[in-house]
Amino acid sequence: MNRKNGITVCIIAIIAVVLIYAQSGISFGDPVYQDMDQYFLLNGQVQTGGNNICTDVVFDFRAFDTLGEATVLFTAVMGVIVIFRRLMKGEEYEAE
Amino acid sequence: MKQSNIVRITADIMFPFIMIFGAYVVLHGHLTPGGGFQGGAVMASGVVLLLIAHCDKDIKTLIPTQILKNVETFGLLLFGLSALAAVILGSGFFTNWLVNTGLLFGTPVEYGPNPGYLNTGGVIPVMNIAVGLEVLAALSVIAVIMFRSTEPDCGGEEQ
Amino acid sequence: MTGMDLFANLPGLLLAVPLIFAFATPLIGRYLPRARDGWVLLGMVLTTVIGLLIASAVFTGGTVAYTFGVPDPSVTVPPDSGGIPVRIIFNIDAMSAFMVVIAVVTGLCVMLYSLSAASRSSGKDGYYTLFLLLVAGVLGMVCTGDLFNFFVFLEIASLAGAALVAFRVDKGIAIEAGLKYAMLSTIGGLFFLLGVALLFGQYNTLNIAFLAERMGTTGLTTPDAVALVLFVTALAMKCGAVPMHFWAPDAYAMAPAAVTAFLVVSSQASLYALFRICFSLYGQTLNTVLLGWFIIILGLLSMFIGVTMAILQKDVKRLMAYHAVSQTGYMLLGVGVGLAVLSSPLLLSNFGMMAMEGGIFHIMNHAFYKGLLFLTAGVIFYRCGTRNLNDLGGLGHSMKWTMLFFIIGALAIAGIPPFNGFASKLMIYESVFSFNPLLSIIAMVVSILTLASFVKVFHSIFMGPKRPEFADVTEAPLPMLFGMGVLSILVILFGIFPEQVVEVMVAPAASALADQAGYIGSVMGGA
Amino acid sequence: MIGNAPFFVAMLLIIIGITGMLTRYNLVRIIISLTILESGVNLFLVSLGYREGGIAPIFTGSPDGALMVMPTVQAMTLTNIVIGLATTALLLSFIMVLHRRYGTCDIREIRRLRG
Repeated sequence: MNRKNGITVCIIAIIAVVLIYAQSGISFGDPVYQDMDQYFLLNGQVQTGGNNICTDVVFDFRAFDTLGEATVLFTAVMGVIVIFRRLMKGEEYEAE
Repeated sequence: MKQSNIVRITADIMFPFIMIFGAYVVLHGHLTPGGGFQGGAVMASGVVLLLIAHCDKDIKTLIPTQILKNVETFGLLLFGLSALAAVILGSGFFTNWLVNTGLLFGTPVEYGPNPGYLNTGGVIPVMNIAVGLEVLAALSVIAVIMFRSTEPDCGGEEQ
Repeated sequence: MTGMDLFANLPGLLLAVPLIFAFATPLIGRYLPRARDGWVLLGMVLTTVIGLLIASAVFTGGTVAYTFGVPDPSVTVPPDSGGIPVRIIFNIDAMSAFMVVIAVVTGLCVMLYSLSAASRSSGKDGYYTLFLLLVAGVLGMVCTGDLFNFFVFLEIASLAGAALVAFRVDKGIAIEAGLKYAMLSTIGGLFFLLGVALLFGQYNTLNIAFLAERMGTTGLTTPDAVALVLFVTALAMKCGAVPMHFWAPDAYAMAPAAVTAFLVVSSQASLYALFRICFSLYGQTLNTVLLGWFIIILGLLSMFIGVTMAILQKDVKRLMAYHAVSQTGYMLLGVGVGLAVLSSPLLLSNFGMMAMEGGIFHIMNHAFYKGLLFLTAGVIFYRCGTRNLNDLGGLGHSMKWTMLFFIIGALAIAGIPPFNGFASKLMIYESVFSFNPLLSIIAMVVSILTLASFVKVFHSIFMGPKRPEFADVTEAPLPMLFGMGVLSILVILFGIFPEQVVEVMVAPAASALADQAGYIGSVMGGA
Repeated sequence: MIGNAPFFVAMLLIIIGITGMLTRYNLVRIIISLTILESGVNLFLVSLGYREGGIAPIFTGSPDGALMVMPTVQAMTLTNIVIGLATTALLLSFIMVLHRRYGTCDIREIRRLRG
């Protein structure tokens, strides 16, 4: 049990060091490249007619992602329906 | 478990207001913070409120699952087909084919701050409504089915 | 572009068709239950036709780039944006088209098989809907040229796969397997997203080609390296390579057989993404020798541990699942060798390309023969009600076609000529031998162990006297036989004419993977 | 270092989530850890788009010519929130069925599959 705890602590420590080291390479509040978002801010309103640029990005520039996201929600609903379905009489799969 | 009268009556009074607020968030998604998902989640919270307040009644008659499922399918199909309509009209998939046409949601907008006009945004408001309906129905279906499955004498959801 | 041009919009329709058919399936299943089977079959056939059309367009005319949301989808970079792609782009090169072919062909066979396999269970609406969503998820994963879009489709495929793994809910073990799969997929997905975030924070783009170009000018920074580690971890988890393979046997064994056959393709889509990220995103920025050796070692571990664990198994599908882990190792080995020599053109042309072609060819072969094997295991379970090797026996008398298909699949997985497994394994052996003879010898030993394991399985299922408890067992229904028949014909055809297949599909795929500049150029223009 | 505090906090949340997932045995707690991990990723994503002194990217009634923060990460975060919600719902329904079958949520007791 102690050995397992040691391994867990090691894994967490490694992940912690790596992640905290990684974020130090990006500076907060001052991104190096901003051109794509600047394009959205300058042209989004005229091209899509929406004042809320976030919604413009969600439903126009990256609308395909949004379809995927709605699909994920639909998948979860179908999954929940399938999991909680009422089984037919005599429906049995696992022979134990 | 039976809730007290205060809870039930408050829920009944609050329900329409929550729905209206959710619909506002959905419809103004292209103008103010919010959108289909947020508004849909607000409306679904109204449904969940009803579910909690009236949990002693028969949920099947209060919130019919089949209607919610149909609403969900309708929302998704509206979303998918409004994107596909662009292909039928001769441009790429997901092109905003209603914008700047002068038709429904088609008023052109100038760059810069403005007070916000509802009749803008092209297919964005249409998709907002579609997603709003879908999220409302999806979250409600999940909540209703999970809730129903906790009842002891319930075998599960019929197919 | 004027008028309705379906042909230019095929990549969009490739995703739109299965998604819209899936959305409508619950409604049709509720109000027109008789039309449901026809509806889902129609959806799958349409998807297959579109997929094959795209693949033929790519193999004859080169990479297809498709931009979502603009009037002319072939314009990837808007003229007023200063040369940056801003929208989601599907970048279907030969490698993607190759994966599309695998996904649609396997998907169609599995769908045919499902039509009778699922006939006895409840919840068919959910089953078919989730299956179409799984197909759509895999197609999106292999077509997209956008990292965040890939993440979204990864989640669709993961959730649909998890729900399908848990489809047989009656005793709870399937739920446990589904929970494991869903949990692992979610963690993998979040790691992947963290990697995407690290890249986006620096380069402000999500397009793989444009990211590669910007990364090439900046050089490898610390967050880039961490992002690579996160990508490799997440995708190795999802494709079932060894240190993170523990979900694979459970999920493959507990899912319905048809789903298992497609889950193999889903894992391979993650494998494809792993290769895509190593080659197209990091190809020129990174010291690929180290990464190549890392992937080779992953492959060796997968091969060896997979086959060793498989020999111990009593459950037919669990055994096959461990073999799936083991075969994944061959693909990692082949492509890993290609990656290790990517920076040296001489070695690459001597044996590196051939190793990559072998590894990529093995992806397709594995999808077909492993799909076939899982389907035969499903038939046996469908007719006999058990998967335990000790309880089975003597089925050769009553299930002659199934036995034939099993033999074809087993010989193919063991790499015996003239089946397709031999063709790809030979390419891997030859090329890896010139890279490092030891690796090649290990690969051959694993192949022999695979053969031994399948001889044992064959013997205990089909040989022996006819058992009384299986006296009324008859041959599988026709749609199931048809689905298996198509796959076994493909297995034999690809085994007899491997050169043609390699020339038409595999070699373009391998060179597309190795050619990072071409990938960037297809989106950014020029180059 | 102090300038990167939002990133640091996000990474801390991720580490807390991973720690919880590795050390807890109750499935519901594992799901809670997963959501913490996910919140960390979302926080990291959304803080990537901040620009010094920027306002929300909405033109309705905004001041003239103001600097706005970057919208793409917000869209991505929105997408990931919904995906996370869907995943959590599915995982929780798995756990509900498991609890009904086995009567426990402890992974040490329900582990019937041997990986």
